[in-house]
Amino acid sequence: MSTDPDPTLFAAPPMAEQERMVEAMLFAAPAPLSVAELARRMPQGCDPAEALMHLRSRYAGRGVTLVRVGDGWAMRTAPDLGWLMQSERVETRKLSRAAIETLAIIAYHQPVTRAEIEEIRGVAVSRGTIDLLMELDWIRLGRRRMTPGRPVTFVVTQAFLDHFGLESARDLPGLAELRAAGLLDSRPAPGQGLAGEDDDEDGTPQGQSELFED
Amino acid sequence: MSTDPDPTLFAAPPMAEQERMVEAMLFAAPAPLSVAELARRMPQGCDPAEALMHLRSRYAGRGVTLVRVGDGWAMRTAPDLGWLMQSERVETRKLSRAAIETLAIIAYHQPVTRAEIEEIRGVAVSRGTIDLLMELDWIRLGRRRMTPGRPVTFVVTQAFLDHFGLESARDLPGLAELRAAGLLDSRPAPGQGLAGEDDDEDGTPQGQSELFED
Amino acid sequence: MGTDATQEQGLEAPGAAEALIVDVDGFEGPLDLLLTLSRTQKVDLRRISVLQLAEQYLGFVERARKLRIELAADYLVMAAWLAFLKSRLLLPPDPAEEGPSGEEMAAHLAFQLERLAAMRDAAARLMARDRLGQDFFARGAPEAVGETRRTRYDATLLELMQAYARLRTRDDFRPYAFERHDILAIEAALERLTAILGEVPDWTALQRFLPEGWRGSPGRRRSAVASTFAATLELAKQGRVELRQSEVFAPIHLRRKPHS
Repeated sequence: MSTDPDPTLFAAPPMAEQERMVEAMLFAAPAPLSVAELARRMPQGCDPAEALMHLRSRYAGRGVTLVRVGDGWAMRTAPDLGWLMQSERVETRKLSRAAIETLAIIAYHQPVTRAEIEEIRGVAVSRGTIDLLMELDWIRLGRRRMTPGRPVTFVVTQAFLDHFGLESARDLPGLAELRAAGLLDSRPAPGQGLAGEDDDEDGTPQGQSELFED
Repeated sequence: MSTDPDPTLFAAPPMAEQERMVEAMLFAAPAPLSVAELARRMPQGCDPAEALMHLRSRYAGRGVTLVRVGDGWAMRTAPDLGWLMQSERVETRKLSRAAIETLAIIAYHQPVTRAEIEEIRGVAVSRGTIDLLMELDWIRLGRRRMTPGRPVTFVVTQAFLDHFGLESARDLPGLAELRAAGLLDSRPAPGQGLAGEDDDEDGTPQGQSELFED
Repeated sequence: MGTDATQEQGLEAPGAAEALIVDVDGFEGPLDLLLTLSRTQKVDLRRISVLQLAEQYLGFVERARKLRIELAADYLVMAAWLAFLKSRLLLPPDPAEEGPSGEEMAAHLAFQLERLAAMRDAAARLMARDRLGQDFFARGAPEAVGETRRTRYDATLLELMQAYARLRTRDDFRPYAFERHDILAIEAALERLTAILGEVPDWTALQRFLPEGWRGSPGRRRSAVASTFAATLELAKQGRVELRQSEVFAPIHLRRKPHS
């Protein structure tokens, strides 16, 4: 009659133990892990989000810190100690000015179409530039714009956030000021304006401004 | 960026800071680092051996531990948490033609015996094919056919339906639909080809072939 | 050094412009050139004189023409547009004229320049950030603890349907053959006998081994008898059954061979 199952079989491990688990997984992982991914690997009933908070404060100010990268979490060395890791530095290809500017425009204006990038820079975007940024895994295709021709848009990736040490695209330097100055608005040229953009007034979110609309 | 030369030249950083340095270096290093290697990278007057001892006790019992490897030191996930690190490397492979055809026959004709599958395919069904489909949990044994020899039958599983996005095997499009969708040549298929079905007159369910009698 | 500087000062305006022309390949298009020219006004971009800028640009294009330096088409398109803008800005507005006013056009150009400058600045700030692999680092030795390799087989619904379609339509092209509804194959009889042999330790008439459904109609019965008999011969040859017939045309009996 009283066949109560062993309660320890079903109770989640203590929080200290969950913290250890999250610590071990993030430590071993080559790429950021989301709360969902952590939860999937842990026993039922665990709360990785809470464990992460404990862990984050434990690592605050240490040589290795817990950082948020988009919807993932990762362990990274403290930036002020970078000089110790000379031998681990990866030599990165020097990016062209076109590539750097295109990347910045995508980051600050995302989701953004190729035509919009060209409008901002005043020159055509070469295919090689987009390919290179894709190859670096810093940009990817976003959803299509609901305008005639349904052009593809570009957005930045989690790897971009990881590379530049950003928690989210909202943390881009100077984003709020740029927005306040109206420099992230999509402003068509008077009269002759870009044909495509005039059709854009169907309420499609325009660039990063949507990040602030909530 | 560049630290003032004076304090680092003449006074070693505080031990807590040295501990941070060792922590960051061990974390970022691709291989264990010896005390000599640590000392070489750190400012003059540092004592990495002592920093290592502090670090070791700091990590005692955590999800990550400091371990000695030969004459070097490394950080490793705690051995008792190894089960969390079962990072599966998944290789996707296409099903062989024999397997996909066998699976298709089972899906369209279930419950179906091995002899019937062979009759439809015109070649023997290898044991490996059936085993693979069983292992994938896409097919399972149905009830035995009430005919001489009581042969086993095969049916598709819930996992099969999940994988192929079907609510039931009856959602599989019939030949007419396949043809309409351009998946079939225009010539109509002949009436019935299942020899085994003659034995089925004892009221056993007729399988899915009825779906095609249109 | 000092004398060089003095000499350059005297030639500053044309010298700088010619340096720009020679370096025209270094510009990322006309907007970039305009931005560079606008810097010479040494004012906030918001208070830039677009008229003056247009004149600077047109002067640049004019000098390039004199120096026989070929400019790409988009530089010339920009020059034409700026000439148009200049005329709009200088002439009193004509109410009959359609399209945007010179001020609107100038304001938009100023906005474009300011936006491009802002993006340049943002790009520089982005690249100046601490970067992964440069200033902060990921785990140097991601652990391969207990990596399990698993093969996942994949197949799509389309492939499944196509496989089935292939099978079903193949029948269309099969060489003509009699449908074998009333023929019991020897293989089938053999398989059946083998399966039930264990249950017949004693002498049993061959007729009893005919499958269900094959005992009624004479045609089917004949086929079943022949196949089953052939199958018993095969099994006898393998040493698995014993056969017995008391006289010619008498019923044939069989049993499992002891110790087989």
